[in-house]
Amino acid sequence: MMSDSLLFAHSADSVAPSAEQLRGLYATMWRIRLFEQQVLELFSSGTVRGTAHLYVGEEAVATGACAALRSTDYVTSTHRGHGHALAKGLEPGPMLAEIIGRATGYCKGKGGSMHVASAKHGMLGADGIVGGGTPIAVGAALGAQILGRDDVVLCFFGDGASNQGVLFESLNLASVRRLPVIFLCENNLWALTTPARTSLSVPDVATRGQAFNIPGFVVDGQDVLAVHEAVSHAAERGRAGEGPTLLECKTYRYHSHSAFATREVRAAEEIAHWKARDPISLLGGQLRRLGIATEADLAAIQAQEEQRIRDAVEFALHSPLPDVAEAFTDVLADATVSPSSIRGEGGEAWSHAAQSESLSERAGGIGR
Amino acid sequence: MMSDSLLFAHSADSVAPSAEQLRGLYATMWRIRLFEQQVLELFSSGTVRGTAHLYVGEEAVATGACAALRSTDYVTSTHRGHGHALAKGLEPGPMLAEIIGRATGYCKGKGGSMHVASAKHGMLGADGIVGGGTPIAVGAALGAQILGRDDVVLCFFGDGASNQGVLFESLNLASVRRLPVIFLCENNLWALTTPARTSLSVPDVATRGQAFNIPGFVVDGQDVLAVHEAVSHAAERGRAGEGPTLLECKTYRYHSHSAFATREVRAAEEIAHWKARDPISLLGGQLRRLGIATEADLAAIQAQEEQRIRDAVEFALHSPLPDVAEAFTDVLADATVSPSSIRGEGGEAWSHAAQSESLSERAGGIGR
Amino acid sequence: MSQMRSLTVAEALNEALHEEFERDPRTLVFGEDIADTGGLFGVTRGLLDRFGPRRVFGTPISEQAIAGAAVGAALVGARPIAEIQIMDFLTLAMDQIVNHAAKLRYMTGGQLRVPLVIRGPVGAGVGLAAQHSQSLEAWFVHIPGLKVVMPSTPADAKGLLKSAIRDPNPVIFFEKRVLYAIRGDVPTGEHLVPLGKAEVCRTGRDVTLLASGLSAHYGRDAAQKLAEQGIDVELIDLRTLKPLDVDTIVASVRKTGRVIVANDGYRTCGFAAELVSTLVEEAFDYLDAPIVRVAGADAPIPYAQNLEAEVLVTTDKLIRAVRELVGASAPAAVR
Amino acid sequence: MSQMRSLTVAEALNEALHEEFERDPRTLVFGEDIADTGGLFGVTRGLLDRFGPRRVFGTPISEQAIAGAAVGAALVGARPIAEIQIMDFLTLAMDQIVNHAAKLRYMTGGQLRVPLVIRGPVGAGVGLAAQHSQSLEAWFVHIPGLKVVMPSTPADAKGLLKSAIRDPNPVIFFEKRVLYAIRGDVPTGEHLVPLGKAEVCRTGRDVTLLASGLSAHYGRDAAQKLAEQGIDVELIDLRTLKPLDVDTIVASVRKTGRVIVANDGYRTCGFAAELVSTLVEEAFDYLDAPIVRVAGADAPIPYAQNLEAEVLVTTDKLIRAVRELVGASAPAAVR
Ligand SMILES: Cc1ncc(C[n+]2csc(CCOP(=O)(O)OP(=O)(O)O)c2C)c(N)n1
Ligand SMILES: Cc1ncc(C[n+]2csc(CCOP(=O)(O)OP(=O)(O)O)c2C)c(N)n1
Ligand SMILES: [Mg+2]
Ligand SMILES: [Mg+2]
Repeated sequence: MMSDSLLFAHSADSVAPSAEQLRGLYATMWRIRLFEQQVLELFSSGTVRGTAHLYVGEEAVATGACAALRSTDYVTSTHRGHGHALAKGLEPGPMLAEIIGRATGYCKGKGGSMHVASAKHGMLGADGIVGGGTPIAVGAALGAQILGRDDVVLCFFGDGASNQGVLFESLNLASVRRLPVIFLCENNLWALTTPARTSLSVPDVATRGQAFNIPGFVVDGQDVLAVHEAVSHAAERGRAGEGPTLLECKTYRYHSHSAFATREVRAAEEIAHWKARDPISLLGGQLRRLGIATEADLAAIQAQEEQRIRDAVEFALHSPLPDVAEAFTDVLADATVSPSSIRGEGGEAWSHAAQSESLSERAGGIGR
Repeated sequence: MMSDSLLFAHSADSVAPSAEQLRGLYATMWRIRLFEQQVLELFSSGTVRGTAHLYVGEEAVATGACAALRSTDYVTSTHRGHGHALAKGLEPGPMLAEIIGRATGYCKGKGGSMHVASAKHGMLGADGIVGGGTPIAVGAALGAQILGRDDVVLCFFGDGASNQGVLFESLNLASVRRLPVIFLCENNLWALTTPARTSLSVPDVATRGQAFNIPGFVVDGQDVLAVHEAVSHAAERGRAGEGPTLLECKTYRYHSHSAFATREVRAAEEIAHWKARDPISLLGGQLRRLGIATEADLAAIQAQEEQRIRDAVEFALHSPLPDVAEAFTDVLADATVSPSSIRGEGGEAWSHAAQSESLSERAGGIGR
Repeated sequence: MSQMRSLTVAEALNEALHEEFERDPRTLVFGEDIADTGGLFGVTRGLLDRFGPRRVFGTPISEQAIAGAAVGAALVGARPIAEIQIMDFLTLAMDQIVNHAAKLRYMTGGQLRVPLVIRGPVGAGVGLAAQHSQSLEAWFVHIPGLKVVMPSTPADAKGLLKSAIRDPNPVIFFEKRVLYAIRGDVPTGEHLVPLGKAEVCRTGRDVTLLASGLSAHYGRDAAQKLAEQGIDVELIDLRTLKPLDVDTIVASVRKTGRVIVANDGYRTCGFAAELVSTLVEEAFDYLDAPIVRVAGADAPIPYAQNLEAEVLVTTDKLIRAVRELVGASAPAAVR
Repeated sequence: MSQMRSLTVAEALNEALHEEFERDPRTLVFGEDIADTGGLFGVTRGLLDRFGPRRVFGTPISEQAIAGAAVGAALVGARPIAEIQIMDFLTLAMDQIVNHAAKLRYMTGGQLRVPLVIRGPVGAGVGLAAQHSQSLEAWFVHIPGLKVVMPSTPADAKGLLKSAIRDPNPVIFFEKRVLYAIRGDVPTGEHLVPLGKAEVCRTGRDVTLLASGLSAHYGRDAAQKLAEQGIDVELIDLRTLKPLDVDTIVASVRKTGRVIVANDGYRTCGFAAELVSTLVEEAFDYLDAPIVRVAGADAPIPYAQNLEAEVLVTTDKLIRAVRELVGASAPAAVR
C-alpha cells in the first residue's frame, strides 16, 4: 500500500484538469502569493496585529488539493491557513478584513489570521492549536455520514503536527470507521525553528499511514498537478467508502515561520534550492510548453490577480472596526428551545433562524 | 526491522535463564496467579473496594519481562498492574494491604489496586489512566540518563492503550532521543468490552514501531521464555544506546475486565482456546521435559507460593486502617528550601531526610 | 400533565436518549464500550439495536479524538453526544473542549455552532481513588462558551439531557455516578427541564443551602434532620452550574441572609468559590454571616474507605455547617 | 546585600536557569524550540552551549509527552523544567499534570516525589486571539498537589524560578508574555524568593488591591494615579497563587476593609473568586463593602484590538473599580 515516492504517476486520467481549470490553478496560486505578500506588508506597517503565518512557496499544495474537491466538501486548516482558505474559494477582501480585524471580515474581526473560517465555503477554520483540526476533520466526516451526504473532508496539517498524539488518534478513528478523510501533511521540513529530521522519527510522514492501515503516499508538493491528482484519488476513495488516505506533500515555505517569529535558522542554500522549484513557475512553464497559455496569457492572469488583491486591500482598509459590543456577542448561541420541533431530516435542523444567516446561504453545505 | 512473528527465536544465548532462574519464573507466575485469586475473593467478600483488574492468564508477560531487568531498572505499569508489581519484586503482603486499604500497604492504603507503587523497587506505579504511564517511562529514561545511570525502563501498556495519542508521542520522543525504553504492549485482545479488532486499525500493535523507527516485534505472551528473551534483547539494545524497542506480547486474561466490570462478552470458545495454552502449565511442562523440575518439585513450588500468599492475606487482614489524618498528608512535599545545598551529584539530592525513608532504602535506585 | 413512572437516573438518561434519537435523526452517540453493552452504566442501552451502528458506536480509547470528533460532527450539522467513560478522563480532552468546542462560535464571528453534549459519570465514594473520583466541573464553569449541567434526580436527568441535546451550544453533562441507581418518578414522553433554571426544592427561612448533584440529596437529608432540630433550611438544587440561575439564588439569600454552598470538587478555586463571589456581588448587604463553603478537601481522593470519607462532602458535614452558621457569628470554615 | 543589575524579565529568568543548572547537575530543560534558538522569548538562551544537548534539548510538538516526560524524570531524581511554548497549550497536557504530577506523591503514600517546573508565557494583549491568550491559572490553583507561581518583576522572576526549581513539588510557573521585556533591578547571584509569600508593594489605608503578574503593574499605575486623587491604595502582589499567603492579605484587609481582586483569567470561577471566598471566610467582619472582582470578561479573547481591550483587565478598569468602591456603598460589579 505504501510507496516511498510518487504514487499517482501523471497518467492519463479522468481527474486531469481541463485547460481552463489549469489556468484557474495558476490564477489561484498567484492569488495566494500576492495575498500573502500584502499580509506581510500590512504586518510590517502594524496593520496586522499579533502574527501571521505566510503560505508563500507552498501554493501548489492548497491549490491542487482544494481544486480536487467539490464545493460542498469540507476543509480543516492550520495556523498557516490563508492559502487553504483562498484555494477553497474564500474571497480575498473579507479574508484580509479579517486578518486586520475589521467588521467585514469573515469572522467579524474576532478570529484574525489564525482563525479564518467560512461556513458557507465548508472551510471549518484555521486553527491555532497545532494538530487541533485533525479530530475535527474526522468528526466532520462522521457528521456528513449521519446526514446522508457523500462529502469528503480535507484535513491539512504540518510536519510538526505529525508528532501530536491527537493526529494518531484521528488517523486510527478514521481508519476503523472508514471515514472519507484526506489527511494531508504539508511537510515543509520545518516546524518553527525545528527541522523535521530532529523531531520526526521517520523520514516520511506518509510511512505512518501503515500504522493505521491507511494508504500513505509521498507527493511532490511543488507540483500542483501531482497534488491535484493525489487528492482526487483520495477523494474518490473516500466517497467510495474505502476510508481515509494519508498524503504527504513535500514542500517549503519561503518566509520565516511567521511574521512574529522571524528569526531565520535555515541555510540559505536550502532556501535557494527550494525556490528553484517554485510552484508557480513550474506550472507556468508547463502551461507554456503544453500550449495552454502564452507568456502574455500568464502575465494577464497575474495582473488580474494583482488587481483582485488591490481591491481586497482597498476593501479591507476601508472597512469599519467591529463595534465594541461585539466583544461580548457570539459567546453562546441562543438556546430558545422549541420542543415541538424537528422530525426527520427536515428543514429546521437549523431552525433558529436568527443565527443561521451565513449557514443558510450555503445550500447543501454546512447547516443542512 | 519489523517481523510479523517471533523475532527472538529460542536460540542458545547468553540471556537464557539458569535452571534456578527457571524455577524462579515458575514460582513468580504462581505467586501472581494465587495473589489474584485472593484479590478476587477479597473483592467478592467486600474487603477490596472499588475495583481490581486481575492479571490471571497473563502471568508469563510480567514474569518474563521483569526477570530480564536489573533490580535498578524501572517499570511503569497500568490499571492491571498487580502482576507487574509482583514480578518486579514487590512483596505480596504490603501489596495486598494496599489493595484492601491498610496502613501497611505500599502506599499507606491511599492508592489501592490502581496505584500500587514501590519506589525502592523502581516500580513507578500502576496507573488508572489508560496510556498515562507511557510518557512517564520516557521521562524516567531521560532522568536516568541525566543522572549518569544505565537503567532501562520497561513500560507496560495494553492493546486498548495502543490507541491513545500520548503513546505515539512517547514512542516518537523516545525514538528521537534514543532512550532505553522497552514499550511492552500486552495485547490481550480486549479493552474492557471492546475487541481489539474493532478499535485497533492494524492486526499487530508491533507494526506501529515502524512509524517511529522503532523495531517492533510480536512475542508469544504465553511463553515466559520468549518474553524473557525478547525483553533481554530490548534491554541490551537500550543499554547500548540503540534506543527503544516495541514488543507486543499476545496474551489473554482469564477473568472479565475487572472485579467491577464483570460482564463477560467474550465467546466461551475463545476463552477455552487460550486457557489451553496456560502459561504456567506451559512452563511447567517445559521444566519437566528438560529435567529441570519433577512434578513434585513443581508442586512444592506451588505450595510454597500458596503459603506465601496465605501469609500475605494474614498480614494484610491484620493490618490497621490508616489513621484518618493521613487523608491530608502527602499532598505536598515539605519545601523547606536549603539554599546552600547541593553541588555535584552528591548525596543530598534527596536531602529532605524526613521524606526519603523509603527512597534511601534503595541504594542506587530512585532517589539518587 | 404527563404520566409518571419510577425510573433510575440511568434509565431516565437512557429514555432521554431514546426519545431524542427518535425525534432527531441528526443525533449520534459514541464513546468507549457504549454500543454493544450499552456503556458501563447502561445509559446508552438499546440504542444500537434501535438506531444502528452508524449513529451508535464504540470508539477506541482516544479521548482527544472522541471530543474532537464531536466538535467536527457538530460543526457540519449533526448532533453528537460523546460519552467520556469516567469524567476524570476529560483531562485528556481539554484542548478540544476548551480551545475548540467552546470558542469556535466566537472565533468565527458566530458563523459556526457547536451543538454537542459530552456526558459521563463523575464523582467519588466508591473506592476508585484519585484518578477516578474527581469533580472537575469548576474548570468547565470557568470557560466561556460552555454550558455545564449536573442533574440530581431521575426526572431532571431526563429533562436536562433532552434540553442539552437540543441546545445549540456545547454542554458538559455531569452524571453523578453514585446516583445512577437511585429511583424517582419521571414523566413519560416529552419532558424538558430548561438549562439555566435552578429548583427550590424546599423553602425555608433560616439558611439557604445551594447544592447540586449528590450534594442536593445530602442537602435534602440534612434539611430534614435540621427541621427536626428547629432549623429551617431553604434548599436549592442548581441543576445547571453554567449559566447560573442568579435570580433564584439571590432571591433566596435576600430572605435567609445565611448561605451554605456545597460542592464535591476540590475546595480551593472550585465551583463553590464562584457561588460565594456571585453572592458577595449580588447580595452583600443581605448577608448576615459569612457564606460557608462545604466542599471537597484540598487533597486527592484517597482509596481507603475511612480516608475517602474524610475528604468528601457528607450529610453530616452539611448539618454541622448549618448548625455552626445559625448558631455562631464568627466565620465558619468547614473542611 | 547582593549587587543589582538591570535585567528584563526574560533575562532574569534566563539567569535563574543558568545559576540553577550550574548548581545542580540534575536539572534539565526541554520543550519546543528551546535549545538552538533559546526559545521564542530567549528564556533558555545559552543553556545548550553551556550545558550540552543532554540537559537542554528541543522536543517534537507533543505537549502531553513533554509534561509526562517531566513527570518521569522527576520521579527518578532529576529536576526537569519543561517549557510549554504558550500556556494555552497546557490544555493538551492536563492529564499528565493533574492526574500524574499532582497526585503521584499522594497516591503512593509519599513514596514518590515530583520536583518539576512547567513554565511558559501566558496572557493576552498582543492580538493572538482566543487560543493564544488565555490565563487559565485557576485550573491549576484548583488542583491539590500543585504550586502555582506568577512573577511580576524581573527580581521576582529570578527569585521565584530558582525557588520553584528547588521545590520538591510540581510547580506551574506562569510568565506574563507582555512582561518579558520590562526591566528592573535584579540581585546578582543567589537570590531566592520563597514560594507562598506575597509582597506588599505599597501600603495604603483606603483599599486593598490584590494583584499578580500584569495586573500588579497595572495596580501600581492605578495606585499612583489614585494617590493623586487622594485615594490611598494598599497594593499586594501575590507572586504565588498557590499556596496563597493568606496571612498577608487578611492583615491588609483588616486594615482597609475594602478589597479589589484583579485577575486576568475569565471572571466566572476564576482565581479572583477564590480570593473573594477566602476573604469572606477569613475577614468577613472586617469588610466594609462587597469585594469587587476586576477580571477578564466571560468571553474568549477576540482578535481585533478594540475588542480585545474590552475583555482585558486594564489600569483604567482598576481605577474605576477603586473609585466606585470607595465612593459607593452599593455592590459594584466591574466587568
Ligand atoms: C499545540 C501547539 N503547540 C505549539 C504551538 C506553537 N507553534 C505554532 S506553529 C508551530 C510549528 C508547526 O509546525 P508545522 O506543523 O510543521 O507547520 P508549519 O508551521 O511548518 O506550517 C508551533 C510549534 C501551537 N500553536 N500549538
Ligand atoms: C484514559 C482512560 N480511558 C478509559 C479508561 C477506562 N478503562 C480502564 S481499563 C480500560 C481498557 C483498557 O484496555 P487495555 O489497554 O487493552 O488493557 P487491559 O484492560 O486489556 O489490560 C478502559 C477503557 C481509563 N481508565 N483511562
Ligand atoms: Mg512544517
Ligand atoms: Mg487489552
